[in-house]
Amino acid sequence: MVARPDLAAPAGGTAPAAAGGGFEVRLANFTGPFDLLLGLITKHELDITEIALAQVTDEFIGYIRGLQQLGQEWALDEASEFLVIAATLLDLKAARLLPSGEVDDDEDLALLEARDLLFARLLQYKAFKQVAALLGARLDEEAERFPRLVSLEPSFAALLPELIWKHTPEQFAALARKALEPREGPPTEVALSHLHAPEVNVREQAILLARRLRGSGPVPFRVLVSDAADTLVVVARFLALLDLFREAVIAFDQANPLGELLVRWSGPTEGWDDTRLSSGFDGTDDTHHPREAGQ
Amino acid sequence: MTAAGHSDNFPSAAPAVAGTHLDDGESPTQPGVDNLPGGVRAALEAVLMVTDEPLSEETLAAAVGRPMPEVRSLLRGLQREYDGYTGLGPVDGPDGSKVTEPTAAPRGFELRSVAGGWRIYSRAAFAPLVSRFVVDGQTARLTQAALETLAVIAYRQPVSRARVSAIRGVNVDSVVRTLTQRGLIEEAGTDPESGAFLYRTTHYFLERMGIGNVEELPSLAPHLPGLDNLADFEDLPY
Amino acid sequence: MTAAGHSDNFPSAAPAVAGTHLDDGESPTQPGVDNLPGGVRAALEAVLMVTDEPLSEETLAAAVGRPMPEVRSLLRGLQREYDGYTGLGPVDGPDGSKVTEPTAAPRGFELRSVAGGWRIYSRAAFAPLVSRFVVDGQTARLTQAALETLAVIAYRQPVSRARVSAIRGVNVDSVVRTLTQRGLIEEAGTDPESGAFLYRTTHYFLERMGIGNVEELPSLAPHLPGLDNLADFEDLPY
Repeated sequence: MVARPDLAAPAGGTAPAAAGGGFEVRLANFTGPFDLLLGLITKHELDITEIALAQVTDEFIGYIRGLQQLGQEWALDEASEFLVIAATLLDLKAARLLPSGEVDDDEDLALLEARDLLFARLLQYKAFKQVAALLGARLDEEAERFPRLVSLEPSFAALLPELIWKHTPEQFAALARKALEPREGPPTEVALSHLHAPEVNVREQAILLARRLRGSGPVPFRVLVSDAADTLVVVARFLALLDLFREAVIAFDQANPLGELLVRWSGPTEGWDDTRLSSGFDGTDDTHHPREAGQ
Repeated sequence: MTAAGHSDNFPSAAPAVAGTHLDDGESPTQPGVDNLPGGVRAALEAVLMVTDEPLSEETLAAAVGRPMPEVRSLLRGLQREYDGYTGLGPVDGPDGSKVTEPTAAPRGFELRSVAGGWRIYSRAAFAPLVSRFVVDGQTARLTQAALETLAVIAYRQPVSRARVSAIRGVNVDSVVRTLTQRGLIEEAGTDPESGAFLYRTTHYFLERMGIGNVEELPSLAPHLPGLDNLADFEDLPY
Repeated sequence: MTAAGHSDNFPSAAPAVAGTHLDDGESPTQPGVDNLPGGVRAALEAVLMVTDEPLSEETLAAAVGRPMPEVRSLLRGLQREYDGYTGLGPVDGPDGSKVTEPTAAPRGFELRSVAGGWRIYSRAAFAPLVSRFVVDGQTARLTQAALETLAVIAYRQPVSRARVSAIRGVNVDSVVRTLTQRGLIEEAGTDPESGAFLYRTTHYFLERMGIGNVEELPSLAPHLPGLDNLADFEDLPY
C-alpha cells in the first residue's frame, strides 16, 4: 500500500522523478509538501474538502520514507514541513480507524481543527499555485513584446550635461569595497544568544547522581533533586537517571501510582566506570560549560 | 538613459516635470508644435522614439505642452492606428466608427500603456524574428518555485519571507534572492512587530506583466472555493 | 496618416495572433512571415523599432527571409510612408484613394539609411522638442546606485550584468544602460559559457578618475579584513 516515492507522481502530467535522485530532484517535481499532497489528491481524484485520505496518507508517508532512505541532505525546515503534514494526516487516518464516536472530547475537536487548518492551508496553496500559473502565462505572453529601448541618438546624447565627477581613486575604492562586501542578508535563523539559560550537562549530572547513590540505600527522587537550582537541572537529573537505568546500574521502586519514586543503586559497588556512560541526551562533548548545581 | 524622470538612476532634481510647461508663457517651443508637420500627434511619436521607459501621460503632456486629456486621446488614437484601425480622428471617436471603417494592416509595432506609462513595443507576433536582435530584457523563464513565490508576494505584499514560506510550505530564501536580483521584487521596509524584511513587487514587475498596477492582477477569490476570508487562516500556526 | 493597406498580406481576421506560427526551427528564413498580420513590411518594422544599431539590408533580408532587392524596396516604401508619402511605395497595394491623395501627415519618426544601415530615429523637425525633453530631469551627477555599480564593474571587469546583479542584490539593467550612455563603461565581448554580454570600463572612465589604467585603481584586498575568501565568493580573482 505504501507507494514508492517515484511512483507518487502528480496527476498534472509531470513525469516521475528519475530513480536515484536526491531530495532536490524531487522538489523539482513537487515544490513542497502542499504540492505533493495536492498531487496525490488529484491523482486519486479526491476533492480536497473530502476526508477520505487514508490512501493519500499512506502514499505521503511512503514518499517521506523514500526521502529518508534516499537523501540525507534535505533541509531541516523543509523536512519538518513534510513531517508536520504527515503527522496531521496520520492523526486523521488514525481517527478514522477508531470506532466512530461522538465528537465531544477535546482530542476529537483538536483533530477536527487540525484537519480544517490543513485543508485551509492546502486550499490556499492551491489558489496561489493556480494564480502562479496565470502569472507565468502572462509573463510568457508579454515576453514576446520587446520595448523600444535604444540608446540616444548622438545629437541628443551630446546634450547631456557633462558628468560631475569628484571621486578620488581612494574614494572610489571605498565604494567598491562597500559594494563588494558580501551582503548581510536578514537573519534566517532565530538567534539564541538572548537566551541566558545555563547549559546543563546530563552526563555530569549522571556522575553526580551515581556518586550519591552508590554509597547509600534507596533515595527518593524528591531528595535527589532537592538541591537543584532550577527546573533545567531537575530535568537533566531525570534524564541522567534514565541514562543510568539504561546502563542497568540503578533500579526504580514505586509503591503506587503517583507515589514516592525511590531510586537505588543496583550496579557493582566497586569498579563501576562512569566513562561507560554515553555523553547523554544533550549530545554535548563536555567542553561546554557544565554546571553542577549545589556543589 | 534618455527620458526625463529617471528617478532610478539620477536624483530627480526637478521631479515636477509635468505642469511646468503647460503655461504657454515660458515654454520655449510649444506654440510651434501645431505648425510642425504631423502636429502634436507626431510630436508624441518623436518623444516616444527616444525614451527607454514607460512615459506617464503627465510627462508626455509636459513634453508637448498640451493638456493631459488631449494627449491621452491622441495616444489612444495612435495605439488604434498602429493596430490597424485607421481613419479615426485624433480624438477617439465612438465605437461605431470602428466597425464601419475598414481595417488596415497593423504596424510591426504597438503602443501600449503599461505600468502607468506609454511605450512602444514590437508586436508580439514577430517575437521569433525580433528576439535575435535584442539582448536587453531577455530573461530566462522563472521556475515553478519562483513563480509561486512571486505570486504569493504579489498578492500579499508587503510580506515577509517567513509568511511566504508558511504559505508555500518550503523555505523561500534563495528564491526571494533570485527574484530580487531579477528586479521583480524589492525590499519594502521591515515589519514593525517582528522586524522581518518585507517584500513587494517592483515597477519592473508591472512592466513585465504588461499591467498598470497591482490591482489589475487577476482576482485570487475564484481560486479559493469555500474560503471566504483566507486572512483568517494564513497567520495561524498548524 | 494611415497605414498602407497590404490587403494581400493581411489575413482578414483578428490582427493580434500569438506568434506561434513561426517555429519552423532555427532557420533564418521565415516562410511564415507572409501569414503574420502586416506581412514582411510589418516584420521589418518590428525589427527596426527595437534594434539599437543600424541594420544592413543583408541582415534584414536574412531576418525576414526575403531577397535583398525586395527588402530594399520595402524599406524605401516605409521610409516614404513615414515621411508622409502614402500609397507611393513600389510594393504598395492598389488602394486607389491613397494614390490620389498626395501627402499625408508625416510620422514623428523617420527611417534613415546611415552608413550602410537602416535605423528609426525621431524626426529631425522635432529635435528642439525632443532635446528639451531629453535634457529635462537629467542631472550631471551619478546616483549612488550607479556609482556602486560602476565600482563593481571597475573591479570585476570584464563582467556580465547578471554577475553584477548577483553582487549588488538588485537588478542593474537600467543602471548599466545609464553608465553605457554616459560613456563610462562599454561592452567587451560575450562570456564564452553563458553568452552574456560582458562590460568593462572605458578610457573616458580612466580620464575622469585621473589614472592611466585599471591597474592603478587602489587595491581592495588590504581593506577587507576577514575576507580572504573574497575570490571564492566572487568566483573570479581580480
